[in-house]
Amino acid sequence: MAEIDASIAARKPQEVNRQARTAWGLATPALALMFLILLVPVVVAGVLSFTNYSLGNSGFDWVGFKNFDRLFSRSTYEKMFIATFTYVVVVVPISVALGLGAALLVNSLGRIGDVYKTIYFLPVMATLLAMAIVWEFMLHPTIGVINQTFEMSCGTILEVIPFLANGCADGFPLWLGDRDYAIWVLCFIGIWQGFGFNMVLYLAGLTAVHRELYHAAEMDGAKSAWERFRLVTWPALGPTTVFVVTISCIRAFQVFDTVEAFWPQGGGPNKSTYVMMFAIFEKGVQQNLIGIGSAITMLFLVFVMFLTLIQRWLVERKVHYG
Amino acid sequence: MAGLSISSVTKRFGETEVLKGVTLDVADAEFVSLVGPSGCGKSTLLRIIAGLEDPTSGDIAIDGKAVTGTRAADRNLSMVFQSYALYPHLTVAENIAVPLRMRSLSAVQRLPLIGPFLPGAKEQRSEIATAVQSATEMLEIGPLLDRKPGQLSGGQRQRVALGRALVRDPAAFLLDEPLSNLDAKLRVQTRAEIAQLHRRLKATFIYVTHDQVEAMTMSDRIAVMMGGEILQCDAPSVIYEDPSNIRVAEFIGSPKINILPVELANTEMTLFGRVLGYITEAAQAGIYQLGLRPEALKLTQAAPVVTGTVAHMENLGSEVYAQIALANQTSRVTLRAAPAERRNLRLGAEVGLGFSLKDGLIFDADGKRQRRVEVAVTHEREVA
Amino acid sequence: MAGLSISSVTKRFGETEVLKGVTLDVADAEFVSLVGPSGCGKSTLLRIIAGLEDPTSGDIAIDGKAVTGTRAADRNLSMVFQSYALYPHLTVAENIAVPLRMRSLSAVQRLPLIGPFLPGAKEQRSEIATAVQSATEMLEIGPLLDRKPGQLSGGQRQRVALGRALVRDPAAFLLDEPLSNLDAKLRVQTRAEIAQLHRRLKATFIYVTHDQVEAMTMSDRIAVMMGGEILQCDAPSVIYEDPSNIRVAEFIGSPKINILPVELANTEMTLFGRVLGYITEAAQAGIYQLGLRPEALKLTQAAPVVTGTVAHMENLGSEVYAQIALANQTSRVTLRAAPAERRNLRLGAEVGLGFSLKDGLIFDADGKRQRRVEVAVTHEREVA
Amino acid sequence: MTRDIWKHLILILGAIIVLAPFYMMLSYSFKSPGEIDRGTGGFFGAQEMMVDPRCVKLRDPNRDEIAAAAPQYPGRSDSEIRNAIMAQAEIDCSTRPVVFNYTKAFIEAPLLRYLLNGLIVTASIFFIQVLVALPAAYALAKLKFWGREAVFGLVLFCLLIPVHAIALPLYIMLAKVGLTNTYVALVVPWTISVFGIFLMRQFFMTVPDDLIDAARMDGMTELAIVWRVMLPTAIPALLAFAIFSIVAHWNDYFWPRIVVTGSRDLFTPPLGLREFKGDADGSFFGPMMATATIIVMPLIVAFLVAQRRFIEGITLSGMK
Amino acid sequence: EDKVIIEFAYPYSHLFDVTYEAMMPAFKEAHPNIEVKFRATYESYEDGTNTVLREAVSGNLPDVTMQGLNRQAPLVDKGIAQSLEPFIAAESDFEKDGYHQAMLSLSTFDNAVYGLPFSISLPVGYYNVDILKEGGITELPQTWDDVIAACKTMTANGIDNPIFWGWNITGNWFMQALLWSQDKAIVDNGKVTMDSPEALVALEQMQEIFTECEMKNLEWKAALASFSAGEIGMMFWSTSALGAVERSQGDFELVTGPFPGLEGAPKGLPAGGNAAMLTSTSEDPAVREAAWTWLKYITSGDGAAEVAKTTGYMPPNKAANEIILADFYEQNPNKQTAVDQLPLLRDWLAYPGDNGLAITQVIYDGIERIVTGDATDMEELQEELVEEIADLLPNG
Ligand SMILES: Nc1ncnc2c1ncn2[C@@H]1O[C@H](COP(=O)(O)OP(=O)(O)OP(=O)(O)O)[C@@H](O)[C@H]1O
Ligand SMILES: Nc1ncnc2c1ncn2[C@@H]1O[C@H](COP(=O)(O)OP(=O)(O)OP(=O)(O)O)[C@@H](O)[C@H]1O
Ligand SMILES: [Mg+2]
Ligand SMILES: [Mg+2]
Repeated sequence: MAEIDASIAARKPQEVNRQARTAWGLATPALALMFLILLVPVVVAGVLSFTNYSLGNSGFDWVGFKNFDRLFSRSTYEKMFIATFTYVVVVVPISVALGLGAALLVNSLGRIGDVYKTIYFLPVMATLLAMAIVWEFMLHPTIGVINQTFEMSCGTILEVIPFLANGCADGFPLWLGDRDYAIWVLCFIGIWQGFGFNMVLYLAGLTAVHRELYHAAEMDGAKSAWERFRLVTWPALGPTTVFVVTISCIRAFQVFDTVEAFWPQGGGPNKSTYVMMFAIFEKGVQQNLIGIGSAITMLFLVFVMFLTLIQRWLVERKVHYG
Repeated sequence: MAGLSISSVTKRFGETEVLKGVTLDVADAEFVSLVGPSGCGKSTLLRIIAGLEDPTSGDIAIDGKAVTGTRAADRNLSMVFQSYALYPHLTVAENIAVPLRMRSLSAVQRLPLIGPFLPGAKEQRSEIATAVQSATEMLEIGPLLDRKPGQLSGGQRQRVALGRALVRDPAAFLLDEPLSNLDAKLRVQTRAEIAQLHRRLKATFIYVTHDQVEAMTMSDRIAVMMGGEILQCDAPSVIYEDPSNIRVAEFIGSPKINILPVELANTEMTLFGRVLGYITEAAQAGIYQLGLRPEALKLTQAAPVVTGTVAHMENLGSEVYAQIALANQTSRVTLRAAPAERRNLRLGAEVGLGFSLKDGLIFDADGKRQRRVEVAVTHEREVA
Repeated sequence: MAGLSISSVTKRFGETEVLKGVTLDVADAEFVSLVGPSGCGKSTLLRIIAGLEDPTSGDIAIDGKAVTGTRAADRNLSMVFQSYALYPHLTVAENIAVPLRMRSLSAVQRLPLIGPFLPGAKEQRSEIATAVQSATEMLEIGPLLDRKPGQLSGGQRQRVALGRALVRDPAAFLLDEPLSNLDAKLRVQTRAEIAQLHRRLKATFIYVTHDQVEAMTMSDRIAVMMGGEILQCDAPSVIYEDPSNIRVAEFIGSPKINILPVELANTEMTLFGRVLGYITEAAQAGIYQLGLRPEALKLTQAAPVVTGTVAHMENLGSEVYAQIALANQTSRVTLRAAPAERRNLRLGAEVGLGFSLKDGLIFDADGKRQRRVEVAVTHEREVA
Repeated sequence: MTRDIWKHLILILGAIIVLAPFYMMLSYSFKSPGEIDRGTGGFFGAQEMMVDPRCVKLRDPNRDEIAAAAPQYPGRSDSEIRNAIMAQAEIDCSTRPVVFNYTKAFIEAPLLRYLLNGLIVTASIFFIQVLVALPAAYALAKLKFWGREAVFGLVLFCLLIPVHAIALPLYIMLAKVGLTNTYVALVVPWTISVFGIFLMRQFFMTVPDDLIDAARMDGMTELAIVWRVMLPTAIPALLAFAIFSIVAHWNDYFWPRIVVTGSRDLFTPPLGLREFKGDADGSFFGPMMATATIIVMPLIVAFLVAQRRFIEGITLSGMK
Repeated sequence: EDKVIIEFAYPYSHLFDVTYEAMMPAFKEAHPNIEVKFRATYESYEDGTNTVLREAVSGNLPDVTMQGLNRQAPLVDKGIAQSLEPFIAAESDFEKDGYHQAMLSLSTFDNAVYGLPFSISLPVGYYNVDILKEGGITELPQTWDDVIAACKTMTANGIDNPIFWGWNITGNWFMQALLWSQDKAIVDNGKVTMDSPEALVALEQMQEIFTECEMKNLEWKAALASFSAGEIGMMFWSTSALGAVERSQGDFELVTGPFPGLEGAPKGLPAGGNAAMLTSTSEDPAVREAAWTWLKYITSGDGAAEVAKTTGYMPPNKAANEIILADFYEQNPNKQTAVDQLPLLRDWLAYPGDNGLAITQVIYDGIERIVTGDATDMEELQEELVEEIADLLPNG
């Protein structure tokens, strides 16, 4: 008995080693690059967040937690949190749901669905800088198509809708220049731009669903599309959904390009779209206050990491792999 | 409870024609086995009946009503898939409960959180639990109820698939090789359970199997399918004893039937130049094929019809199959013998074989059964 | 070409102990069948031998060398998976060619574009093509070479999986129910091909099957596994005729062996109060179990040992199984009879049964075979 | 069929909303500046002749040049001569707006060169990303090893890192090794795609273990399994990743503008847009939209090609 | 023969590419041994500054760079831009080259010249004569009160969008315009004068304009589009946008007029535009000499003339007028307006310290609150701004 135990003890680590060695071997290039390209800069940023470094200066002073201290005392930063959260809370669920919905509809149409697939994916493919300009024109308060379309409804029966009635009376919203609307426009464009990508991810996920399972579901009496979805599709999409939600969340937290394109200065009317990434950019790049920019970055990381952990903890438990 | 009628169903996958006009009527409460070589179209036919695949042409009627265009879910059939198709994210118990939940609980009652508290839901849920319980006990997977399919052995998965099909009471059961991965003991037992279920529910069964014992013992009729056609559909004993086609005769029965060439000239029937008998009615002269089941051949010392040497032996414990290489011929015949006769059957031993011509089946050169050829036997050579 | 040695291998999945110390030595070029009830751990054992799963404890040696820590790819074994595990993106031909390409072509030669033009690659590629060709012909999947697995029937997939395993010449073959989805004819044929391959390659085979005919006819030895242990591993005829355990006896043989309770008091052996014989050597008095294969029972009118009524009949064509409900007893026995005896076996008919005690197997109450109990037979009751 | 009509209705409504900006973009790329700003001219614009201001400005004569030209315009005052020259210039420099916009896009911004740069950069990035990410994703999905959770956690953490936050340290690192203003600088920071690792890992999780085991039995090394089994069975996921990676880097504006401060020869396509950007001094929207339209074209073509490869249910069809 | 290569970077390609293209042939002829390599253009002034800062750290600065006028100070502070005094001293007739003294002073720090202005802009009024007529206005307003009055008349006559006032131009340009109008510098002696009464006047003036005229908070692209489309009556903006406005101008008559003042004409106006700075890190005197040659060329004489002809900016150098026609401005009356205002030219000031740009943003945000109606009490706003700015000042 003792002998056997000894042999187990002697062998076990060696065997684990074998898989582990291969695994580490496979992961090493990725890990090395991750450290060099992502983690080292983050550490640098972490160090800088305790300084008052500004690009072009020959040195810097240590300022302790002053940069962090600042973050919590100015009303601007409060607006930053509000804008960021509003964006995330609105964009993530809607773009995930629309992505899933579009994927399911498109998938159920077979070949014809390809047309929609391409169309819905267009916003993902287009250069944001150009699209932002188009949106600016479309959202132009007077000559933009959107308000002009609304104006067409003036004097018609549609005016019973309060929004249209108000608009016809007092003018339609300024959209981008309107502090009440700017954030919603931002959300809308975020969804417009992002759901197509979620759709493609879900389409990829759908290819991993065993077709025979749909047949089994049919035989089991799952008559409605919804029942088949609940029974087969949704569980099979679990891994995809984890991915889509995580990524959508992170991307929503990292929203920046649109804000910069629309409001290169200041982050929207009354800072209503002053999202976190823009703050990092404004401080760290535009205003060349590397210390504060780094501090916001650190805060951002801690913050998003925390939320990602919670979310993963909630979602991962329910997901079935393979 | 319903009869099925399949009329001239064809199915093409691209270029290949998989079903070439299948017609089959299954009476209410009948148990029909579908046998045939691998790839002949059995699963495809089952899937067409189920409504999972559209036939290229032809019609299906259930209980007299054409179901063309009716969705699978509305045909009220139950099916075991050859590949099991278990829901990977559900436990064994949940997998088996699915068809019941889908059909007996309303959409609202199935809701995850509030569902259980709706009126009537509780009783129905416990009814379902009972049904699942009894199905799993019957299939001996009771202890596995909380496992996911990924944690089961092959045979256990198959039993779950079977459980999911049998837990309901549908118009008809379509079972695609439901026992292929079970051991003999369990198979016999499950076979008996299915037979009993059949009697109890009086349900229609279409049962695809490769196991002839299953087909022979369970079925009211066996449909032998080959190359996308049904060659013969008849009671098991008829299929075995009175096949209408040499392909059916060859397919059914293990070891395979022995086929020997016989010649008919005038009224004489000869095998390897030796007269076996005389035919009473005139038949076209020419080469015919004589089919003899392994059990029709008997070892004999006295005046054997053919002689040969033992070329190969297979001992199944309960019986022995011997392959005899015929003297002066290239062909071999297989003989089924009792274990007791093993001593006569050492490899290389010279043996004489006899048979009774009335056990022989005569086919023409194309393989069609010649029932009209009646042979007046001249010399019986049976051994005691 | 190598022997395998499995020593006290155990395997746990979380709480459940699936293998409880399996020890088995397989000689070089030996063909061992692994049989056992569904879920007993056969596939798990195979996967451990293959190196796909690590045993919780115990060791595997191939050809005398411990392979612990050797990767599956380096053990040079070939395996058929119960679930086929075909590469869904490759055609049938490519699926079968994979193991050859992986082992005979160098990494450079395998490159998609330039590979074919490298020196030596052409010959090797054509060698591979030839090997694939002959494997597919043997398995009758020649016309399907360009299909993807998704376009195949269940049996065809299984044959591709088999082809992929058999195309190589490994140290040992591990086949997990490779014929379960094939029809009888093809199965017999493939069985013969495998047997021939075994003879030709002199390779070691471990063959998991549920089909006793396969196990009995192909194996040098059969290992009967139950509940994570190997109960007996012996030549087929020994397993059938001389099982060391009642569970082995019950598991092997279809229909199942009949077990009747016998009592031993002094030197008398009694069945249902009737003396069957006297034992020559003294044995512990008590209740024993007498195992009688269905073919050991004979119909007899004269002085039957037991009588009963025919309760159930199964006609397999080549033979008939009759279940006889014993008079005044709750138990039934199964009888294997020739088709000719069917007329005596109408349902409900009263029949008498006799048997020769030397065909009986005696087990103690725990199921252990009692080989020391020699019975001096008092009255033979064999029928002619 | 009625079900499908209902689906089409929803999808078409969505398509209209999604397409509206593209309709505008295409339309703007045809129109003259005035039509764009005023929102007139329908889809294709009136296509009235317009003057290329740059061409005209280049022909605006100096005092010396007017003096030189004087003999051709006898008896005219200097300013009359200038007027005449400018009038001629305006005639010579007139084009249709659509021609104007697209020629600007291709000539003023050497867009072909930029497109080629874009191709080189995105292709190299994607190639290396796949090379690096897939083995890691496979290890994370299918191999058991000590520290797996930690590595995966690290991947998730890296996913959170915003490029804008680390751009500066990265730029300085690259500058220190003298790589700014090279293709390398455009490619290297993106060679690691934690996104790709995460995505492929999620899809690899759904590949049946038996398939991998079969590959091991067939003698594949773990690396061979990655390329010969995992990759083909996860083709749709790889395509999704390809689309993501290519789209992101083809359109990336932020990073190229940071590292490419030297010659314009290294510009990627979106940087071509900046040629027409003037902020408060007014941008040139027509050529800008023409450029944007041209930039997105290769992506659309690539997507159309790629989506043919989204095959249904490939993963499990070889399994029982 | 020895070719000297110098590297040069500038912002806004579509505005200035043509300018350099026009001046290159003459330069090449004059200095065949100097090859100017144009770097990637800056996307904007901000981008220009950031790029140079980055390049300073990584050590690959161009030899000559064009920077926004208000961005020169930080580069001088950080020692990136180099003094031009040694070169000026070596030139015998430098003054003769005729820079407007005011312009030169824009680039003078601590009595040393660090940059030479290249293109200059000033705030002006753009008027849509058709709308003004429709709104019942015939005279261009001279003071903000006039503007407000005009607004009211126009609104009364059914004009929806009477005005757009370019408060959102970068660097608090219009805020500085209102302060300079009162002859007050926004930075005085290293102090930001947001706490001065003049600043309060400026804030209140803005509030008055925004609210009384019911000005919409338009983003600048939207504003330019609206004006070009003929939707806005009066737009106060930089002269430099003239080209763009004319290009897409709708069917209406456009005139430009001087920037209104608080009471009467403004006493001063901040200069916009950019200046050439020497940032060469080369040790080679030949390169430095070549850089200076180029720098001088583009800001004087022939070079400067092209600025006038090809852009909406004013040339930095009187010599330009010798090269272009004297009646150039007569032919381009809308460009004349800015020239007329030249005497008012004042510094576009940068805020001191590393936080200079942050201060700009604070003031920008403050003004935005006025436009959006978020801030109503100007005194309170001023207080808040002063406080925040104090926080950001180097010794604050
Ligand atoms: N991943 C797992 N987790 C838990 N239990 C498992 C797992 N895999 C297999 N088992 C259990 O281990 C036992 C042995 O499984 P194995 O697949 O070896 O059976 P088997 O003998 O091949 O059966 P079959 O003939 O049905 O294929 C079964 O009871 C099964 O339920
Ligand atoms: N999608 C497909 N495309 C092309 N051919 C197919 C497809 N599906 C099945 N087939 C072919 O159709 C024939 C019938 O298949 P089917 O599955 O019905 O056979 P089967 O009788 O069930 O065989 P098995 O006993 O092997 O399961 C086979 O030859 C198979 O190769
Ligand atoms: Mg089948
Ligand atoms: Mg198994």
